[in-house]
Amino acid sequence: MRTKTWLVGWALALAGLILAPGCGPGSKSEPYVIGGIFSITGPQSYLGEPERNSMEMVAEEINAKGGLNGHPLKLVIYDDEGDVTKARLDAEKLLQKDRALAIIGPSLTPTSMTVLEITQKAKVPLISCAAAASITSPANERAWVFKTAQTDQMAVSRIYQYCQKHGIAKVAILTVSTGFGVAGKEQLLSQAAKYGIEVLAQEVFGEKDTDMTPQLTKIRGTAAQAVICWGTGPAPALVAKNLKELGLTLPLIQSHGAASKKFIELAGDAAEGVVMPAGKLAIYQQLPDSDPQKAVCKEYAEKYQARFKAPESSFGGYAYDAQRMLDQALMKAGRDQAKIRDALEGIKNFPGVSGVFNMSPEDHNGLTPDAFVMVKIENGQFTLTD
Amino acid sequence: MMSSPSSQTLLELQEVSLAFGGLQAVERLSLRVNRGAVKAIIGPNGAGKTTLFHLVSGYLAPQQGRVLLNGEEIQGLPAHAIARRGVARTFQLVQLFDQMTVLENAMVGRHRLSRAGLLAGALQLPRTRAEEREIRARAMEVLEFVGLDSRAHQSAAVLPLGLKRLLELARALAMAPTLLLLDEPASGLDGAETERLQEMILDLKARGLTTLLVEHDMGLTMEVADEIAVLNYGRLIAEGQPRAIQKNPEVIAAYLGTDWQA
Amino acid sequence: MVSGQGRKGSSPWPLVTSLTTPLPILAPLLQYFISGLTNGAIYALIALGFGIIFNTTTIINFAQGEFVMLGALCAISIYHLTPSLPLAFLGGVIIVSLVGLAFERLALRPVGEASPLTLIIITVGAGVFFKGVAMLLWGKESYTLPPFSGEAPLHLGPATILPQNLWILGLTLVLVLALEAFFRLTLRGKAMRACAYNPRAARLVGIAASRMVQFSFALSALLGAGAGILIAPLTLGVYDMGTILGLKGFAAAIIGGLGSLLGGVLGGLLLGLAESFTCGLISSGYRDAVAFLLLLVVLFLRPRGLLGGRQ
Amino acid sequence: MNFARPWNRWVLFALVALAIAAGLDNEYYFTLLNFIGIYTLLVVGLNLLLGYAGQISLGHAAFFGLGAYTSGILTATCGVNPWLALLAGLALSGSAAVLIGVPALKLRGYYLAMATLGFGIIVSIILNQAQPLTGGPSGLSGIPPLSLAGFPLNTARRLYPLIWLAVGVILALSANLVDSRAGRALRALHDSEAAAASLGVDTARLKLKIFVWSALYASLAGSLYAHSLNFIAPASFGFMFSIKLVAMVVLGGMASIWGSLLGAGVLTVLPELLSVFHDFEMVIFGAILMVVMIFLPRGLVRGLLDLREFRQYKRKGRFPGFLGPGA
Repeated sequence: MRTKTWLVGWALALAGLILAPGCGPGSKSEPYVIGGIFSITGPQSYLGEPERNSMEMVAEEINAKGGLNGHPLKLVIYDDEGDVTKARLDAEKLLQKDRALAIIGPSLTPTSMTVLEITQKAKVPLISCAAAASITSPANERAWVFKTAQTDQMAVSRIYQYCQKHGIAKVAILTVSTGFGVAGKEQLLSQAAKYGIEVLAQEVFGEKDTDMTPQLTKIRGTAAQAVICWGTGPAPALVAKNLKELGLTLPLIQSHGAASKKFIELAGDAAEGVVMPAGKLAIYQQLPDSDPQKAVCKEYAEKYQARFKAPESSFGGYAYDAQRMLDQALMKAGRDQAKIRDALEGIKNFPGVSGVFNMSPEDHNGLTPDAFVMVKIENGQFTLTD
Repeated sequence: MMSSPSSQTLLELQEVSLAFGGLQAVERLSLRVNRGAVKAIIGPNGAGKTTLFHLVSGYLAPQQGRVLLNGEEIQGLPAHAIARRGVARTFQLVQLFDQMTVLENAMVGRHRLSRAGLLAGALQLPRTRAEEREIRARAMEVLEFVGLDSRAHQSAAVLPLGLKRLLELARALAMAPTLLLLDEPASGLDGAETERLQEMILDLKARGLTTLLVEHDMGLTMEVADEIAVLNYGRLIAEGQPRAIQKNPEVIAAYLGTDWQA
Repeated sequence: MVSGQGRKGSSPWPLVTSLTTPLPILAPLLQYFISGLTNGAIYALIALGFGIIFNTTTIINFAQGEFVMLGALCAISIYHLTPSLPLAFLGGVIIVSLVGLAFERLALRPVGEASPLTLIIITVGAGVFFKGVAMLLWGKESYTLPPFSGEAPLHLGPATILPQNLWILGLTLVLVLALEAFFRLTLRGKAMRACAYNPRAARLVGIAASRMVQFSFALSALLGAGAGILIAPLTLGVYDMGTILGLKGFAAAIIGGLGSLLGGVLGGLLLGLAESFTCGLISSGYRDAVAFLLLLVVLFLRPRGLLGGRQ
Repeated sequence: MNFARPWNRWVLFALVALAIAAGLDNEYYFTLLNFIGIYTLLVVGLNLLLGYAGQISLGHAAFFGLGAYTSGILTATCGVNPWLALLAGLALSGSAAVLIGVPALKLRGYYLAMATLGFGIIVSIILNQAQPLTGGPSGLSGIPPLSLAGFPLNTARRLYPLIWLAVGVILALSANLVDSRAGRALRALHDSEAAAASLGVDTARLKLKIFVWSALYASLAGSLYAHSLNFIAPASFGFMFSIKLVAMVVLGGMASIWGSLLGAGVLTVLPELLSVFHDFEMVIFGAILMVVMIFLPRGLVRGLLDLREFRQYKRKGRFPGFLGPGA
């Protein structure tokens, strides 16, 4: 005896109907629609959440002042939870359903790589907030892709310049097993020779690992004069604590991924003396007034704390700069996506939180190593160091 | 249904022993079952009757001794290999396939006599569909034999205990077995159902099926059994014609305790 | 040059120092051993939580790891309200045992004696549910909890150990002995084990099986929370810390033998050591892989585990 | 038209699939439907193993990953023809299934669950760490699209017919399988392994065969996933995805082929519809697993049909025959 399963057949047909009318909204509505894809939940939420907040903060400000050339900004932000499949679906939604003029994000390297495959084909400008250099290079295949995060290349060169200055020739590297970590490790290994630095040990740790003493014990066995820890999230703070526990006196150099007040809070007094490259946001008070970024950082930090009652984050700065640059491009180019792309590519000495941007056809990041300054943590505060 | 009688004995146990930890479930048991006969095994609870069944059907393997089917050693073979040699069984606690219908339960009985594998089943080529029809027909036959054909499409789970036992019997018969092991088929049946079961066992015997029966219902045993073996504490204490066994003092002592000395 | 703390004075353990200083190869091994033990003790504590419920109900609670997380986060919140560690410990432990009770009552009781398949899926679902609720309550940040007795590392020759680790090792030892005694010697303990062997028979002899089951869930939740609070100063508390800890705790319970609590602790320590030696000597990337490889080896060669009796 | 007879069901299935294709012009919906199709292949395979044979696997995403990465590596790095790479993926996943299945399927209940879970985690760690081969955590890009006789299926709309043809074929094969001799033996060993063995069913071999079958379905889905996204990262094949697959099986209904389609559909569309309050997704997801297992153990499809049958019984007072297989 067969059961009647028309119920399932009808359910599928109904699902088709419900979804169908949703497509094809009026595309000639007033506002400029801007898309956003961030890892708001999931393991990398400490990146996505401040990025979304900063983007919304800028849009609220613009709309309060009557929008751009009279067009209000309409933000459509999706959470990809750090998952490649979701990021792809969110991007398709922004392109097909919401008809976004341009998209900001995603927060991570893997999600950015999958999204740029279709935004590039659809000729829609994308400003990624992820670090890997491969997002905007090779330039000829990435005409429609920009990025506001400083690339790992620059952070590594700043670190190695610092090591040279302080007579550190032998280092051990400890990198996280994520896209960010792998990209950092490649740069650390490829640039070492250029600065006359020898990498004696290459250890890795998981993003969720909570005890790195075995790796550090192995490093203690080498002749390394400093430990370079490349990671984001809570783990780098635990590396600092483990280092202190083991009584290791080796100087600890972190990546720009750890340049946040949260790192100091979690690492506690193990953070003392830790050095890292950071965007100028971390120490903007100590910048000379002549530095064009000081005003921008100050404004961003104060507005963010007022609006969200939480400390500002350099990751949020990536989206903040992206939204402000996009506003400038929209003012100039209006709705034409090709013109928006050209406007973005033409941005020159634009002071942002992450550095002064000078875009060009060959460089869709527009930042130089001096977007980073070396900072040291002394009694719980970031202080400028050379 | 019958295989050619090469020798008088279909099943033979030689010095079979099995112990669970300290408990000697079956101890150096030797037993013969003649082709075409109905042999009953009786004995108090815990005498090792069901263990004997598990040993013959391959559910358990003996620690010592040999089990011979048609002269071939089968002890230690996995249960499905022994089943494929034509040994069918029912269970003391009914083991039906509850998520399937009565007909489907019977159709699984035809498993050893059909060949379609996973791929053939998925593709449903004509050959497989033909085999499927044949399986369905033979399954309906055994259901008719036990009188369950009217409930063929009902779920096995809803049948009352009596009918469940009949379905288990039908499923075993669907294998066209050479040897049928019945583990207390009458327990839980009312008078009429036991009567019906008795007729069926005799009918099957008439068709030449060899049966090994474990049963407490002495009335049924006396009617159907050609020979009775009595087990106590895993040892064979008596064997012979039903009449003789009934009067055997040792058997009575085993069942009713020593102070009932006749 | 960059300033850093110099090493404090000579170590109080002359024997250990004399042994390890001449042989430089021994020093890292000792450190791997110590960090292996301390991590292993964390897995052992969690394995105990599995053992208790299994001893009473033959259920494997896949949400056990989330009790660890909830314990840590509750204690951290309480500590922020009133900065007293004992109060935070007590509060965290009580809250989570109530959660354990509610979980048994609402999710497992209605199902009765269901198949392992059903119970696995329900407890896995509960784990995801608790994680989701924790994310809503505590957000996605990581939080710290101050260690119970200071952060100054103690020196065992070249190797160092934190006082917090001694708390973990110490409590694990105390707990396993207490629980073994409880299940072996006390009447209630035997009653709980009776429920596992045969709930119906247990009821027949007047054991309120359902109350025993509830008690076992409360006790194992309490233990999980305790473990969470103990490790929070080292591992930080975050809403998604429970999953991997739960899996490793379960692996430890199986390696040691599901039936035996002592086995669970042994399994945990073994797991911790395997991890830290692999990480130190082979490759740090495959640290978690070795833990589950060990699990597979035990499952395939000796499913009963090292000390497991009951199969 | 009686929908019960098999052929009518496939006509309805094709009709609905075509209606959706015609009705939509938007790439997003095709991408969504393609994912539903890919997940359905996975869920039907897992349902054969979990729902019909009663063997739990908490590491099924591993075979999905093996299929995806074999296709990805062979095509992106070695330039092999995608169809050959797909076959290679099937071969690799199949042999991995035998390797892990033989020892694991001797185990029962929790032990089997933990063995499959351990295997799944080990595979996802290898995908993450074997960076020179798999591209590591930042993923593997440059996977070419599939092409049929030179016609590249490089958009979701073009891939849609191929994926849903595969889904239709797999659903048909699985529905036939479940009703065949082997399918009955499978369901038999789920209800009582001892009784099935007593009828001559080699339960160990059959469990292994169905384990390999479900791994092949997963590998096929993995290859299609790799070629539809052109980029894969290890995070998509981890432990949480295995749990999501179990949820799809449970929601749709254990031992229900069509339920797998419904389970995959609902749990793919739900997060998209709920995108406004993403933070609740985990809570809802966990609740579904618990509630369905407690109140609707036979899943949505059978649960609703049971409800309908029960109401009929109340109204007409006659006791309807219970449900046959494959509802």
